[in-house]
Amino acid sequence: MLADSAFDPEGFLRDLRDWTPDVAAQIAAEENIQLTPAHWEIVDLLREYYLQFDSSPAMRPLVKWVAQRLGPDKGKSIYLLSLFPGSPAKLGSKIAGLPKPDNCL
Amino acid sequence: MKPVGEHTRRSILVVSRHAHPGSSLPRSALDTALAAAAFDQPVTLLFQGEGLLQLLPAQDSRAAGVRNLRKVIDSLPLYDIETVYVDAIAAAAFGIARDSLPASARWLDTAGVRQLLASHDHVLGF
Amino acid sequence: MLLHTLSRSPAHAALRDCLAVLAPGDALLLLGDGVYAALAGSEAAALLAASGADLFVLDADAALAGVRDCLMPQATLVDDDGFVALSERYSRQLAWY
Amino acid sequence: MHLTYALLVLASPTAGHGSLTAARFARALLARGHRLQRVFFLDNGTLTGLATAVTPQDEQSPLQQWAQLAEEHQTELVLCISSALKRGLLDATEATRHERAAATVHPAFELGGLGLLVEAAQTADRLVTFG
Repeated sequence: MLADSAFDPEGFLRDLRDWTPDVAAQIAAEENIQLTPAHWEIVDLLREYYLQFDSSPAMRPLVKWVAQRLGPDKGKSIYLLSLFPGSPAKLGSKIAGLPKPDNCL
Repeated sequence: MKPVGEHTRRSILVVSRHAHPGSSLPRSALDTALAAAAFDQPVTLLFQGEGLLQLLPAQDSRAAGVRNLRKVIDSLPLYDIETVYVDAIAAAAFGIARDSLPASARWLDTAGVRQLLASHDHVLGF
Repeated sequence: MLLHTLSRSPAHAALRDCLAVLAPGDALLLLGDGVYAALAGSEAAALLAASGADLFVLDADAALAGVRDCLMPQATLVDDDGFVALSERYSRQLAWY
Repeated sequence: MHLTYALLVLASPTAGHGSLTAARFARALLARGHRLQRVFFLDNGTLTGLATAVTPQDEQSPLQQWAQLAEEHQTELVLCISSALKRGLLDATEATRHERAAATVHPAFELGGLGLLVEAAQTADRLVTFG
């Protein structure tokens, strides 16, 4: 468990290098999400997206990315919303330890 | 944002003609195109002049500590921007060969560039 | 048919890039340091004259640069109102800078 | 014929006078009876909204020109949020969000996403860029 001081007031990691799978579970718990294998599939894909494209996805490319990698059943907003309620791209990225969004998209 | 009907949608052409990383404009141009696509608005990207240097492969930004613009450009198809347009005359001037640019790049001569400019409702020069 | 605006001096690539696509029927408004491209007898002025585009210079910027009285004869001075009038006539604008 | 305009300002308020030219263009189009839907500031253009900028008394301040225009015509002035944050322009919300001491955006301006530029492009008959 990381100390509270490792997170900013919105619950984002201050230093992205602190991210580990356990930290992901800790961030998720703060958002009342218990990470299941279904969540992890998406979290891993988000980290892969970030490595490949040096950016965090907006909702639309995330849906397409998931569809390409996990098939059309999972590449749907409604499926992603069921795992990460509200804003899957933002919430998923937060748990995946990607940079804090600047709210531009 | 208000939903906009298909018949009223105005198309945007983003012309990116500065080299990175010396200018922040390429990033702003790309962000504008991504935003338009994320909101499902018709958008086209044209790399003109030294702007086409943004497309060079094998960019590695790790030592410099800045974002890798080419990697962001590689995400365009996920935003349903399948084709980017490149000014062929500028490419020749810089000695850039066709096969060194992304497969999604379509090369345009001067007439092609003019045609692109004329076929969009708004043209944004970066 | 486009309204081009050029605000960089002719020493920059902006002029070359603009000339590459400037066509008869287009309008080009020079503003900021772009006004130097219309200096009578300059290389840039010759290229602009050959482009076949209609040439305009923003009056305030020509005055600021001190070139108001030495512009190429093909160029027309316009004020802010004239700039807006140009944007009415041409539905698309492309800024070169 | 009255048109709807949107302006995109990329020019820095301190390098050249593109931001002032854009403000005069805005006044001129309003004087000709057109509508100005929104002015979107992007890239170095966002520096125009820096509340703490001090311009010499004998020079025109781009900040004041735009703020006056907004006051007289209720013009919407939007600073691209990601460009603004990088340049130290934060409103109260963003200052809290990013744990910075103070807000630095002039109240005539608001921070917003690029979606607002995209939306303006959809509704405007003319989109004029000042670089």
